[in-house]
Amino acid sequence: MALYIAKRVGYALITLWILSLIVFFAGQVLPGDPARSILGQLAPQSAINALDHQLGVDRPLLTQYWDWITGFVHGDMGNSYQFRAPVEPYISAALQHSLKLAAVAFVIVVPISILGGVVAALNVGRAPDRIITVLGLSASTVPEFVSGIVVIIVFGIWLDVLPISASWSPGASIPDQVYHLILPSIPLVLILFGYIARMARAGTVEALDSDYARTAVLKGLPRGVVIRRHVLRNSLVPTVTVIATQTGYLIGGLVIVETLFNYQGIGLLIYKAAQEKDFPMLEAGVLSIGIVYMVATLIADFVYSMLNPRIRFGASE
Amino acid sequence: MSAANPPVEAAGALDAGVGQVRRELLHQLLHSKTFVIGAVIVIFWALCALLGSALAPHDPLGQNLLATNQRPSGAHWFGTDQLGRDVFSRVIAGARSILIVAPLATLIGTVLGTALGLAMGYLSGWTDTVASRIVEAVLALPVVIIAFLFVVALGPSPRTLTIVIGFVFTPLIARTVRSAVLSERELDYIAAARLRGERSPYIMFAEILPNVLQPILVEFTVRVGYAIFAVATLSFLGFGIQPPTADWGADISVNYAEITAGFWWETLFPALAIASLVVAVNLIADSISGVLEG
Amino acid sequence: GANSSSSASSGGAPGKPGGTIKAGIITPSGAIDPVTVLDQGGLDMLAQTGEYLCLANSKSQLVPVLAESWSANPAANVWTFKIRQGVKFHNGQPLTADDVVYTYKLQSDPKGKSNALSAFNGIIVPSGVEKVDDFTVAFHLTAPDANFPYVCSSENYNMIILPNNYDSSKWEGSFIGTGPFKLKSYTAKVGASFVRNEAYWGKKALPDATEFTFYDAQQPQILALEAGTIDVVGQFSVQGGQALLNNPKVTVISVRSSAHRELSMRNDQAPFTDPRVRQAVALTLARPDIVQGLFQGKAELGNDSPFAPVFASTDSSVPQRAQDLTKAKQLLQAAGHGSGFSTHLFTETTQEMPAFAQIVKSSAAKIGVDIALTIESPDQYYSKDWLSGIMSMVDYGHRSVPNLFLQAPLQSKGTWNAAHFKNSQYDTLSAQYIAALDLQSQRTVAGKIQNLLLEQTPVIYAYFYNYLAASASNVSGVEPTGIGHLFLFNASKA
Amino acid sequence: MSAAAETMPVPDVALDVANVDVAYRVRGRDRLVLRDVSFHIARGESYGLVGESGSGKSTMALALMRYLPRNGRVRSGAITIDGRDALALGRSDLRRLRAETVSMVYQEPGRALNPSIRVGRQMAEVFEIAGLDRGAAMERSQAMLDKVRIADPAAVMRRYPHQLSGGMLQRVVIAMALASEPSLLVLDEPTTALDATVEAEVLDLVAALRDEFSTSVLFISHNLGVIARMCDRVGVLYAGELVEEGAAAEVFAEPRHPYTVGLLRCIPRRGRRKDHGRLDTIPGFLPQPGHTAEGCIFAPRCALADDRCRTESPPPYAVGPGRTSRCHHHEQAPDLPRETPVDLQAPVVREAGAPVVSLRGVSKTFAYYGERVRGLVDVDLDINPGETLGLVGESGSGKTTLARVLLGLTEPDPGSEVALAGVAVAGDARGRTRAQVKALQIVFQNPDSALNRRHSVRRLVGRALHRLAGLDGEALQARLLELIRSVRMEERHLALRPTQLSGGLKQRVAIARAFAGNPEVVVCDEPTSALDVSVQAAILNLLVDLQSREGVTYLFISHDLGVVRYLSDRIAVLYLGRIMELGTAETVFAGPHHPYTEALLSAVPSIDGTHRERIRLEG
Ligand SMILES: Nc1ncnc2c1ncn2[C@@H]1O[C@H](COP(=O)(O)OP(=O)(O)OP(=O)(O)O)[C@@H](O)[C@H]1O
Ligand SMILES: Nc1ncnc2c1ncn2[C@@H]1O[C@H](COP(=O)(O)OP(=O)(O)OP(=O)(O)O)[C@@H](O)[C@H]1O
Ligand SMILES: [Mg+2]
Ligand SMILES: [Mg+2]
Repeated sequence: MALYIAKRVGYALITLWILSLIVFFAGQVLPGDPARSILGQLAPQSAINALDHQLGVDRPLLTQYWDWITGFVHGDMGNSYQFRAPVEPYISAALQHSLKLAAVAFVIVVPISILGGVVAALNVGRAPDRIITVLGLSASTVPEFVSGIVVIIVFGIWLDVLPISASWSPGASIPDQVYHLILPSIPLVLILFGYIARMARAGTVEALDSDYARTAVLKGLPRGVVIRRHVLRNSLVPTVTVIATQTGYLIGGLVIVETLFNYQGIGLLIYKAAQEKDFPMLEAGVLSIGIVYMVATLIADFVYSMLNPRIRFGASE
Repeated sequence: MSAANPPVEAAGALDAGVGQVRRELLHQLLHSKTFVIGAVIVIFWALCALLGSALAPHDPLGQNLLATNQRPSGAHWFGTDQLGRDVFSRVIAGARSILIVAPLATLIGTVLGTALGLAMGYLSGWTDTVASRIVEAVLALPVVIIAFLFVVALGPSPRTLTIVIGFVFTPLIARTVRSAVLSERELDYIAAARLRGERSPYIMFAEILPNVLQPILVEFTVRVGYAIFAVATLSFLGFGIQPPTADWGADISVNYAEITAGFWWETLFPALAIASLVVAVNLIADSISGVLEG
Repeated sequence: GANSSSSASSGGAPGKPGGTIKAGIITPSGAIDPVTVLDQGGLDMLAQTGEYLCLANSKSQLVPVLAESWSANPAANVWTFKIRQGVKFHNGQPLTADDVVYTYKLQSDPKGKSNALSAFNGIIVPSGVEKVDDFTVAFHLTAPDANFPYVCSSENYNMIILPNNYDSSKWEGSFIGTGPFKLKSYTAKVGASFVRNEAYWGKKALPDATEFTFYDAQQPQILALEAGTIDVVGQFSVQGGQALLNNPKVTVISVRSSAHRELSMRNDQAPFTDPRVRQAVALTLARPDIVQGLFQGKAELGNDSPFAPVFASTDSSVPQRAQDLTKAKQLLQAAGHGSGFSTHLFTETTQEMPAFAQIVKSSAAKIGVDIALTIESPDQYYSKDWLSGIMSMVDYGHRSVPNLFLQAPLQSKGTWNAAHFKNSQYDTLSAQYIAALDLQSQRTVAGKIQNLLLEQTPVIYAYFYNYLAASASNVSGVEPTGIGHLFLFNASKA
Repeated sequence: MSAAAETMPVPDVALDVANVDVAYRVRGRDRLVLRDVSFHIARGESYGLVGESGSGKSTMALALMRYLPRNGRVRSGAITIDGRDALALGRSDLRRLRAETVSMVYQEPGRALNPSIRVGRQMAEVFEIAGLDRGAAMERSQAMLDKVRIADPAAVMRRYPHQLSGGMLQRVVIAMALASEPSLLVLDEPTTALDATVEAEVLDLVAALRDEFSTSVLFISHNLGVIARMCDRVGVLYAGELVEEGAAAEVFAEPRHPYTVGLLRCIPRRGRRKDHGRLDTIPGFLPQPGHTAEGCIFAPRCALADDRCRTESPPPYAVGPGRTSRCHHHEQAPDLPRETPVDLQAPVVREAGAPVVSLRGVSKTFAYYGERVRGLVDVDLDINPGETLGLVGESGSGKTTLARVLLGLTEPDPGSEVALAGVAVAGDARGRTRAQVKALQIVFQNPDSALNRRHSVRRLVGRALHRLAGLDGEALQARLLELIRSVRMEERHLALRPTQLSGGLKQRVAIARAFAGNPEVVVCDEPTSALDVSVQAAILNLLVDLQSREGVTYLFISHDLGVVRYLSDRIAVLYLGRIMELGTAETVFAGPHHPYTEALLSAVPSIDGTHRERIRLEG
């Protein structure tokens, strides 16, 4: 078990390191130089050169990478070119925002979609199954920009019941923040619903067909108990891991939703950073997303292994 | 062993022949309602993509600056957009880029992902460990950022979209193929091949590949749906085909801002087109995997 | 929406004081540093608490602010500004000539990184800034400039006056200035809030406080205004802003401006080496339709020269170019391109520019000219295609005088001469215009330039669009400027 | 139970199945897999249901538990359990029936228990249904585990299923099944997944508990020996029909249906060896599921069949007290003509000459979740040219590992030495010369896994000929045909893929492939254990034929001692990766033995009912 976890953590660290290499060197394809993008098209070349030197972007790439990555490891994420200030507060604020939105979306979508998946599984091939499957499919295929605009118009403008902007005033209470996050989370809920429900359904169908479910039924246990105690316990565990793999998308992939709802999440932050050639911001942002993603997968792995005695107790016979 | 000694098991095939199995699968597909509905929609859009403006009542590019943002009417079934162009015609003509890019990108991703997945699964060891880490790292990158980098390097175009989506799909498909290969490589026919002295490429492509084609096919059909979604989203961000060519995602992106002004038709119809196409592709994918796996 | 020209709001009955006005503006693209700000969000922030020597108002007239008056010597190469007395910075420190000198030396240092350098370039260097006495500053120009006060106005938006020796890169922490509002809080990427400066030297601001929320796109701002989350949208374009134009609960504030798009054709590359070809393309545009279609009428016709109708010096007797396809075809024929040709237009994804590019494409197609479009992000456009594309279209913001428009984009040595237009007659005329001291002689030269450019058509100027801001209809006194400031000190909520 | 007995007339039968038809709905059509099946089980009786794979045994069991798969349905007939009409029960009655009256145990004990719930908790559920509180239920569970002779039940109850061995698990499952003291216990191949020695223990346990609980038992197996040992009466199921029924001893001693007769002749019994002549076989194939032929279903494969058989379905003829046979010619059945001639040229072992293969100090250690698993420990072994060396041992003893090391598919630990014709060879097949690779081939246990299901027979065998015999073009085609005929298949089979072939045919293809490069040694790793007995016999005959013609050497791995004895010249016994005993077949079977060999031999149930006294191994 400890070995298992240690190996996972080791792998995650290697993955993060590769990720850092990818962002760092891929970021170099961005045209023009950072100083030009800070100072504008009209600035004289001498000023550009001076600023480039000050930013250190005229040093050899490997040196830059080394300085950056060693700084990062020591908790120094570097300075933003755009804001000429440490990147860290921007990243952490945006990350907090993103995590909040992801949390709200998860809190809504996980119960609904698991319920949907289980109900579908219990009715395999019958009307509820078809309806849930097709609805889920359809919901998860509507691009966010379509569903987002629809909910804004319906709930924000016509019905005027929910705030259409996800940004709350400073010092807003947690319930107030959640209240602001309901609308933005709807497109995410729609997209994730079909996906998670599908997983939950597949897992449950498999568990229902298993020998141990048969044992439970043939013991004479009531159906409800069989499902709760024997089926769901095993069928939902893999779903947990699947949910974790969605955190990458939920944290970093919401550029459109964040734009639409004017929400300062990390997706938008790094997208802007890429546009502004703010390398330190871009790199730190992508790496932070990577870290969150890895941590989520690790937690899922951990939960999985806790819920799965086969791993928890090693494989010793 | 002589001719006089007749085979012990005189009867021939137990199971149906390959051709017959294919025919049966097709039969099953054609009798599945979801498949038929999906296929009809996809065929409809494919026709639009092929014939394009020939089917459209108006020139999809024809502007009329004095009749912009007209509501749907007899003359313009879906109304006109902010340059006075016929939305219906643009929806018809807009099928083309997405219907070329999405399957092509998926195909590229599938081919590369299959090759990578085969190598990871079969060669295992270091190849697998290293490739798996890279795959994980790429998967942790937000797609929009990947797309942005490619667009910067290659310029916005359908070709760029194809490459981006193919690139993003490669690791995803590689993961699926890898896990299929992992269970396949434990089978004894692989050992048998090694006992004939076969080389790795032969084993990967001639022995294993045909056996993992089924999950790959299922993955492919499912991925086409995601590809359509992705193409629409990236076109929405302006990474795809350039105006004035009609394109659903791009048309939504230039017009969605006007929904609040009441010009819903400019956005709604391309959005419905996207939704119908993705749902149709998913219906097909669903029934194909149902038939193959069930 | 209800319309108001800016004069209506400034000339209306004064609103009642109090309340908090909430505005949405575009997110500043970087740190708020008076030296480096180069975008609208940033300049909006500077001007909330900072003040200029003078202000170019919505009618392009100069109004004294921190300078009480100014005057030039006859050669127009030494300008003397009288600084207002009794003005205090938010930290209580009084304003003196030292502060002005410090600010101007800082921003005009060619070795510095100031965004204002482009405006000071060739006009003034730090050594030309001279403190005469505690409340007088003299500027010794490197070349005569009759319009120099505009360079010292809000037009040159970086030029808010900083306290002597203030480190501009720390400004984001204090927003120190002399203006009617003081900073309450600022959160990068999110927003800022301000409170009334009770120690203000002039008329006190009406609102108790203002709150700015930053938006990355126009759409959420519009939605926020409609939903009542904000009271004011700092700027919007007709593209995507139709909802505001059509909404009775919204007041649209429209300011005439000289903001425009320049569609350059490479004068040094076939087939655009022939002025007849350039004219032909220009003749295909149905400009009134474009103004209607793209701007719902909230723009003025361009006549293929930078002399916008809003400029006082523009010679309005020069005939307006109109669509004439027959003539265009004849011109092409005469130039030897009777059967048309193919070319390429590069432009950016800014506001209506993609739509305008499509209009150009379809208009040119009517005379057999086939234009392929590349529409890219501003970054890419500027770094790759701006000055090299065979046809390229770029955006120019508002200026109160046409000087800038006449120089860099059109003069033979102009650094932004995307058309690669080299015409000695034009160079002479434009130099004359800039040196002309009085309006009458300016207008005379302007007429000549306008005619020359109509004949040469190196660049197509199809329209000058209004600067648009919007407020909820119960809010009055919102004052934008053509260059993008948003002044809320006169705003009030009914 | 006793209370009920007082108030109700005691039903004389625990289970009565009358004229039951069961169908599965496949692609919109009903596929009949059980037709007109009738039998009953008296109180306290043990009834065996035998039949080859696919004959419908499990379907029968599930039908009476009312737990058919979603697409399955009892079309007609009646099932009465303990006097209650099982098919008419409502949901709660059905639940009560399952909780109180019938229990079922099935093949894979590892999968029958919920992997994520502790064993004790799962057991206790049974008692909780009966109304006990948690504490009492746990106590009773422990007592029950004690009854199934599990050492330290308290500790076992705290374990998760994966922490128990297969035998332990099956005991837990049986304990759970018996906990409610059911009147009927259904056991569907309860020992098929277990080792011979473990199987024997579980069977002993079931027999003992049956006496103790006086439960009726329906015992399902394809293993005639097991049925013979466990059951009072037996029913033989063929393609969904019960073709013969009667007292177990009588049916096995004197079968009255040609199918039963053929089946018994397929099995190498009573110490039969290859030099005694061929095994007999049953021609043809099991009919397709859902077949709808007229007449007797066995007619197409029956040497006695006449026109009547092909048109008229035989009724269950009474052929003795309590015996029935669905054969018009049940009188002639015992004299069924042989399908395969007895004469067989037994292969000659070339006594002279050095061993073809010799292993010296071969060990293999696996790393498994950080633990070291010793697959082979210091094995020394010589295989002589032309002989058949039988390798036996329980599951996990290292038989397959030995084979793979020999072939170069698994690299042995350093220091191990594998020599081919006296020449040391590389541990990995990739490091061996082509001739060395060619010399060693294998027939795997499971032909489904061993044959690439996407390749045709032509390609499967042709590629081997190309690579190993270096043939091409015409020569290849000619040799291909020859080879395919020598395994008694036909040219038309060449175009088919494995999925279109029966298990027996597939194994023939695998054999043909193994012989493509004229190997010196062919390893047969349980080549018949995935096959039904009737097919097994034909494959064994083929292997013997090939050996006598090609002079090849076999390393024959099996856990079926009858088969090993039939085929082998010498036998090696493997236990925990070590060779315990090595000698000629006769000496090994005759003793004196290593204690493990003794345990193994005594564990095997035989049809003939001649048990050795069971030897138990500790540890
Ligand atoms: N769910 C199902 N749908 C369709 N056909 C089925 C289904 N389950 C079993 N069958 C078919 O019914 C027949 C009888 O199957 P069953 O499992 O009862 O056989 P069995 O005698 O238990 O075989 P084995 O010894 O392999 O366990 C087989 O031909 C099988 O393929
Ligand atoms: N790849 C492997 N990794 C780890 N352990 C293995 C591996 N292969 C085999 N083993 C272990 O080695 C031992 C011997 O296995 P082997 O497969 O040789 O047994 P066997 O006698 O063939 O058993 P069976 O009768 O079940 O086929 C077992 O304990 C098994 O768990
Ligand atoms: Mg069975
Ligand atoms: Mg084995």
